[in-house]
Amino acid sequence: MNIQETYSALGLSDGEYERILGLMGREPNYLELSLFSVMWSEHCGYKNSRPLLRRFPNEGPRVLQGPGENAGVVEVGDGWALAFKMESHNHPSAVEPYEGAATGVGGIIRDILAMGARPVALLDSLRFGPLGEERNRYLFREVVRGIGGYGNAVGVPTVGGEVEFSPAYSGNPLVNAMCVGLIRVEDLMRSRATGEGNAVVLLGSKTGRDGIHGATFASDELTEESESRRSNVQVGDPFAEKMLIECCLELLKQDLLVSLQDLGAAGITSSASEMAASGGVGIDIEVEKVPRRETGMEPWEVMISESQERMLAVVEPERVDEALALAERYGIGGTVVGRVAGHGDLRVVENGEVVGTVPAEHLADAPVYEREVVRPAYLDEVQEFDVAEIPEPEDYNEVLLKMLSHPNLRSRRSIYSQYDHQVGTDTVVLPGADAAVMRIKGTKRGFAVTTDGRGRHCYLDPRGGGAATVAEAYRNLSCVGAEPVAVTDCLNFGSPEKRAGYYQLAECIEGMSEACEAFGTPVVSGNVSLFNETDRGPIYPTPTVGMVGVFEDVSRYATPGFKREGDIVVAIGR
Amino acid sequence: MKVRVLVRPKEGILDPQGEAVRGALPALGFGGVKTVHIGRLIEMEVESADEVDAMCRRLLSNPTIEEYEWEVVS
Amino acid sequence: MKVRVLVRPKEGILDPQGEAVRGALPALGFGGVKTVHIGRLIEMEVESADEVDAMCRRLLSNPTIEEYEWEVVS
Amino acid sequence: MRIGVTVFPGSNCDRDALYAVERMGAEPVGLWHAEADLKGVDAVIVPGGFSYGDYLRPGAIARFAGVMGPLEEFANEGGPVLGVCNGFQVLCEAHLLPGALLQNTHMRFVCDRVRVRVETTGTPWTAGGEVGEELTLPVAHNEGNYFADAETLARLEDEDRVVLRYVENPNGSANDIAGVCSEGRNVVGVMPHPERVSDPALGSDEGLKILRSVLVGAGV
Ligand SMILES: Nc1ncnc2c1ncn2[C@@H]1O[C@H](COP(=O)(O)OP(=O)(O)O)[C@@H](O)[C@H]1O
Repeated sequence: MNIQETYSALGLSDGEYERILGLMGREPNYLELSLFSVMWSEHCGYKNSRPLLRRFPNEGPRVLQGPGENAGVVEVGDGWALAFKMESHNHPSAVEPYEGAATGVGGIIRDILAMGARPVALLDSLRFGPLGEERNRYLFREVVRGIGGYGNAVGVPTVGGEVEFSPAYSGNPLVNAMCVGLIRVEDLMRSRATGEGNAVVLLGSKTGRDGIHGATFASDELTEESESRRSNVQVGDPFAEKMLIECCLELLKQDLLVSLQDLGAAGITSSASEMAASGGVGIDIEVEKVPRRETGMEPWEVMISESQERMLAVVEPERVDEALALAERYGIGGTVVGRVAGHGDLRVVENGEVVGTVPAEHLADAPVYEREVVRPAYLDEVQEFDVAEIPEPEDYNEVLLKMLSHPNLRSRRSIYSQYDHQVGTDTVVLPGADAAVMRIKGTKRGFAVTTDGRGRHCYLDPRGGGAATVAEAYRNLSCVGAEPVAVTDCLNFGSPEKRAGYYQLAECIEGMSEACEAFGTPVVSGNVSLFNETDRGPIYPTPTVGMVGVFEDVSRYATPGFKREGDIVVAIGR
Repeated sequence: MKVRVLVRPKEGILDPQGEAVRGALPALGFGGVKTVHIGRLIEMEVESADEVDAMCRRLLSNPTIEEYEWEVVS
Repeated sequence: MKVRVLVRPKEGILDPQGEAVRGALPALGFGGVKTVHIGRLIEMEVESADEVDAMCRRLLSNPTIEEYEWEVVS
Repeated sequence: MRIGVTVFPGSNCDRDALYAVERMGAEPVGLWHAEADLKGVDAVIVPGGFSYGDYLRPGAIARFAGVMGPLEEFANEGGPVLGVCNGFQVLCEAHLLPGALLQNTHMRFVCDRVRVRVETTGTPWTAGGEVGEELTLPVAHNEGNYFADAETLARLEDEDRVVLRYVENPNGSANDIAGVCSEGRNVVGVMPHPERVSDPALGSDEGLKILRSVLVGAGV
């Protein structure tokens, strides 16, 4: 392979390769190129969405941590805070639904854990094609099983979510998972690496070839070829995750960690380079020390493997033994795999020999593609439609029955009854209401959480749909009696390289931002999933919103349902 | 005729069950076990063996993460 | 040495998984399958075969509901 | 009264059980799986979860953990032991209770609230209830389908050892059994989670009827 074939195969464009040459001042080797390729994928580098994301308001009186960390954090009161984030696992779930959904749950839990918080609630926002098609039925059944299979075992209750069916999602399901964690304000952890000479410790499972180039894969359209790249799929191990959670929380409690970061997309590469870049330091990874599950792995494979259930921690040298002993007690792996260094590079060392060096800030410095926002032609067409033209139904009873039995409206019980929604004994309002309500033990306080998405609305009117999505979440929280405080989101869109896709993305963000400003609910974290397209075309633009609200007194919650004969029914609003 | 199908995690794919069992064994008093892999055993009574391979591929195993082998046992 | 253990539901014990697979086959166009039973396949690398039977009895199978067989495969 | 709660790798209702013990008005004591020491507790709860990931079979591995030796001794000497959900599975695997828990017949995990009937008050964990009394308790399991051979089932019924029975069977259990006790009656296993309904803040404390029985039995 010549160099151009090599970088193209890694998903880098000519311009991006030029940029790498410029930054490095020399030709990168294959390992270094791999590092750039994963860090500059849309999934890690947000190269198509970053300029648009700046539009989101992200400040507010309760915000302790906005976007940029592993999760956003808001203050609840009495010294408590909530860390939360939503993330997509659409592509992995399209290929292997059970494991894709399961590892999606595992990944978002580790994001919350990285903030030092105990994960206390999960939600899932799902989209599938119509259930008349066998493949869609399979995806739906297995995704739900996967979410339950992981969440139930790991002991974090799945307290809410939503699901919709539409032909727009056939073959490209959306699987978005949200996690909320609880933490004392003073215990908030950040991922910034500091302290030259501190040890970098890898915690959790062994490293295999799982998900190699998964981050690049997640940023591609689904094609026959990506189907055949399935051998990359990651398999989740909720048991290992459970032990990882308990171990990390204990390490934090005993004050043994300087910083903590989850290993998600792009594995050690992204975690180490992000920790280094935000701390303004360098990190040396001694790649031969990384415990492996498979033989014959190359350094680049170890560096970008997405093996699940791993965390990276920075530990002071004199606390290392204590930290490793604790990992042993929890039956998980704990290995010193590197050091914080004075230089600003991510340096990969194999048996004493440097096999790759890239300044961490360059890896974080993905190119940004700003495009012109041009209104696509389809909008005029769809907006011409006049609702008044729909003929009045003759039999409203029949319409009502039809509506009630529609897959998008009928009861979700068959889904949430497969999720343990009570483990932890904090779930005050169970699934089936407008939002889940959780208490915080030892206080009168609590919080409510919901997820919402309106793909069709966003397709017909991206700005209005974006705003309405936020408004729906806001209403859901209001209905249970909570004060809505902040938002996380997952932007599921088609290709931004196409005019309609980019317009939808930009306009939805605008609509969501306007609504968030109006409601005073800043966006504190989120995730982007672009290129959701199959040969049948793009999905509906589907930003999903996860909103969190708080209660000063959680006993003052409301639930839907008529409570008493004779009560008066009032409709509020226009 | 009776057919036996063995389904196991593909080479290189994580086998959390096997790992957990192996990891637990020494503490449980079972020494000397180096690796453990856990899969599925499927035994079927079929009229002919013609379609067994197709069944393995389409239903009995998940080709994304598993491999299978089968044999006629009687 | 490599040991293979097969664990299956005892005769007469409900096997909902096996039933479900059998029930799903016709819809996929696979006829002529009379019974399906699903059990566990365990493959281990062990230092000696001395303890394998005890492991099967005490850990790898539950005699209340399952039966096992094992063999050295290499 | 001091009540121990075992903590296996993968237990996930251990913290809930410890909290419920506090709600009962007793002193909670965590019992780490690797330590062969019951720390002098007066009763033990084996909580729910997925010990060792439920890999192999639920409860199969946990049964060999260090804490199980003294627990078996304690049980054989008549000490009150309650297994909840995965704890029930562990106690069956350890032969402290008869039978086994198979996969739910509908093959799905089920999380719901179900009505159960108290069938006997002759155990330390139901002494505070009434025979025939109905409770609404949460269930959350994939393998809750109680199985025992015909002879064992007949014995359990004859000897009044069915402790809780489902009013509506959520998993296919033989004889609608939701809980049984040992021959000595001191070891009880139940699939429903009494600890999840032990706090009015969550809408019900019916589970305390079961948990607090052990205080009644001990004359507290
Ligand atoms: N995929 C899911 N996972 C968990 N719970 C769900 C899911 N889908 C729906 N629910 C539950 O059912 C409730 C009602 O669903 P739905 O009518 O779709 O919600 P909404 O009130 O947001 O329109 C949700 O608030 C949630 O509690």
